[in-house]
Order: sequence, then C-alpha cells, then structure tokens
Amino acid sequence: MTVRIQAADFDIGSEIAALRRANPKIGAVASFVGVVRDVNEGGAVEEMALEHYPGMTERAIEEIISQARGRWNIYDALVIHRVGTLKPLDQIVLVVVTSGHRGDAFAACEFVMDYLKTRAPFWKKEKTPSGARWVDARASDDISAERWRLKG
Amino acid sequence: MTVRIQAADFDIGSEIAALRRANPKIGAVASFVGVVRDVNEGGAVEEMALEHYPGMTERAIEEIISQARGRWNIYDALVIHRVGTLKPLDQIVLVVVTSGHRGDAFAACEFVMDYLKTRAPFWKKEKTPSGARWVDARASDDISAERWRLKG
Amino acid sequence: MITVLYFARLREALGTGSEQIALPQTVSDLDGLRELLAARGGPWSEELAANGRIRAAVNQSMASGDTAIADGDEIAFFPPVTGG
Amino acid sequence: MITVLYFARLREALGTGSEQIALPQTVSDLDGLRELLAARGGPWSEELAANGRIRAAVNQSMASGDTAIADGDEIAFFPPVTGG
Repeated sequence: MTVRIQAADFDIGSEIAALRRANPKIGAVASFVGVVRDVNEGGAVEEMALEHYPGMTERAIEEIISQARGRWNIYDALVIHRVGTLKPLDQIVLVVVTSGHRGDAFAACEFVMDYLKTRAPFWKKEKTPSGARWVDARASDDISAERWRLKG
Repeated sequence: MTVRIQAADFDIGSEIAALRRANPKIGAVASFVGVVRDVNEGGAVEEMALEHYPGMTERAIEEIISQARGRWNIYDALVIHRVGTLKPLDQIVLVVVTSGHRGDAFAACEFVMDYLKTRAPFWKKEKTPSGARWVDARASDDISAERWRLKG
Repeated sequence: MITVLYFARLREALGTGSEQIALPQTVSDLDGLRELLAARGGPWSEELAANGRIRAAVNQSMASGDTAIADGDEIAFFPPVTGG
Repeated sequence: MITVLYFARLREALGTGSEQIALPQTVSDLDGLRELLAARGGPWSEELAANGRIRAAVNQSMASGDTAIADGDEIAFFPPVTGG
C-alpha cells in the first residue's frame, strides 16, 4: 500500500498506472478524487488551508487500508492527501483500489474514503468573503463511516 | 453525458479533466477502469475480441446513465468502452461520475458498471492456449445488477 | 422487408451476421419470427429453440417474445451480454 | 516529561501548537491531563472542558479519557477531523 501526504498536486493517470504495476491479475480499478468546491454549507469559499498531524495521519490511513484488506479481496491501495493552501477546483484527495473484481474494488474504495473522513487527522479552514472559519465535522460523515459496521 | 465506443485506448486523467470542465460545484469524482486479466475462470487468456451492436450499444448505455441521473444527484457521467482485439493489461472500460458529494458519485458509478455488464450489448471472445471461446454471461453479474432494485 | 442481425457466438454458429427477410403475414411478433427462423433446421433450430438463452432486440431496444414486429423493423438476436 | 500537541482551531484558541510538560504523579490518564490543562483557566478551561467535543490521541493512536499516559508519551488534542 502507498500513503502520501503532500502539498503538491497529483496526476491520477500516472498514479493509477504505478499502482497497477503491470499486474495482469488486476481486473478492476476503482478510484475517487475529492475536489475543492467554491461553496460549502451555502457560503462562498475562496480558498482553504488543510492541516494534518504528521506521523499520526499516515498511520491512521495505513490502518484504514489494512481494515479494507481484511474485508475485501484487493491487490493494492493508494491514498494521496494534499495539505496546505488549496483553491476551488484543486484536487484534495485520491483513493485508488485495485482488485480482481469490481465489487471488491468499489466497496474498499468507498470504505477507505468514508473512514478517512472520520478517522484521519486532517482539519480544513475555509477562507470566505466574511472571514476564515474552521470547517465543522459533519454528522453525515459519521453516518457514512458507521454504516460499514452493518454491511459486509 | 458522454458515451464513446472505440477501438483506441483512453487516458483516464485527461478524460476526468474534460468531464470536470472546470465546474467548481463538483466535489466528488468516482471512476472505474475495467482491465483485461490474463486469467478467466481458471484458464489463461492470451487476448480477447470485443464485439458490440453499433447504435444499440450507445443507446443502451445512455439509458443506463439516464437511470442513474434519476436516482442520484450527479453532474455528469462518462462511459468509454473499447471494442476489437485487446490483450491482458489493456483497459476495457472507463466509467466516471461527477457529483457534489461522494456518496452519490460512488453509487452512480457502481450502478452504471453493474447495469452495463448486464444491459449493454457487448460480447467477449477469449483466445486461450486451447482455442477461442465466447465468454458466458455470469450469474453474479445478474445478481449485481438486480440488487439495485432493492436499494437506493 | 425486415432486417435481422445476429451477433457474437450466434453469428458464428449461423454463418451470417445479417439478412433481409420479407415478413410473412402470419408473423406478427418476435416469437413468430424466431419460430420461422428455427424451422430452417440445423444450427437455426438448435440456436433459436424456444427454450434457448438467446436474447433479442427490436429497433435496438431489448424485447421479449410477445413484442410486436412490423415491416421496416430492425430485429437482432444475440447471446446474453458479456461486456465491461 | 510528556509532549502535548494542539491542532487546528484548538491550536489557534490556545495560542500554542506544542509544549513539554512534567507529568505530576497525580495524573495517570488522559482525563487527568485534560483537567490539569483546563485548570489554567481562560481558553484552556473553555476548550478543554469535560463536556467538550475535543478529541485526543496518545502516541498517535486515538484515545479516550481513561487511556493511560506516562512519561515520554506524545499526547495530542484536536477538534473532530474534517479531511478528505
């Protein structure tokens, strides 16, 4: 597995190619990109700053991927999460999962995203026309992560 | 929406960029790539030929995307499916869905793939060491498509 | 005249990918056409048997045995799909 | 000595990102440390109140109030996470 926390942008195509690493057993590649929107909770967003907890953040994501490996048949997984200042349209996060079959790839990819949103130490501060504000955690994200306890 | 049936390969990164088209309302991009494996049902696969029904195939996929639009809040969707001769490691199909939020993007992307596998007229013929064989439809694919009747 | 198309394994088994047929007045739905074709014998009767797994489309929409067909239609017979 | 880290909104409210503290013998778990810090008053008491939403980690693993802490540990306090 690969986990990278970085300020730099990433290229989806080359990241997927690197993760596939010419493994001819892979039949399915599910991926997700999170993007900065120009609105959040009704207000305009000019830019945002992403803070993390160096060391713990990487460990938390590695743990999330390990849990996904235990639940689904996957070959490999990649998470890249950006930190620092980002603007609307910028990519924030990339999750890629490779598997023999699409059901495992989709489930593991969504699981990793849902857990990353609630378990990995990142904090967003948005700059809006009326000043800067720290983004509050969303109850809907807890619900998204929680539902994996019930499913298989 | 965009539906393309083509012999040529595709570049995931540039396809996603084109689909996002600088829309700052998009917060989530879910995508899936299907890849030719070197084994299927226990036998080695040297190459495969993909046949389709020109006209109907495009219409069937457009209909699948329309159904996804009716069920989830998505901005846009792209399906590229290759035809002709493909070898292990070649990309077969790309599905990309953009949305404001990740739950809608993931669900619509998986729905489109599951329905594409059972509703869109494509047929695979595999070349193996013991000769060519048409791939049989899988009961598991019917089950994958069927479960969307119950959810959502 | 109607156009009849055959795809994939079916195309190979029948040895043809398409043909034009003058629709007899007695044939008004897909099942009727299938029986007409199966009556040719050999691979036609084997592949287009009533209990077979062959699927069909009328004018590029998936169809069932009782789907009506008429002059000018494009009919397609094919095995269950296996794309993606 | 233990290292205590503060992140995001909490770091700004407290005006510090990290400090070294000599752990008193009376403090053996996370709740004890939180109460020690809250007793500083002002933003410390507001932000680290027992009924607040502040989360904590001990040696980079999520922890709860009864998680034991000892000399040499790295403790972190932070708001609920909002990444991704």
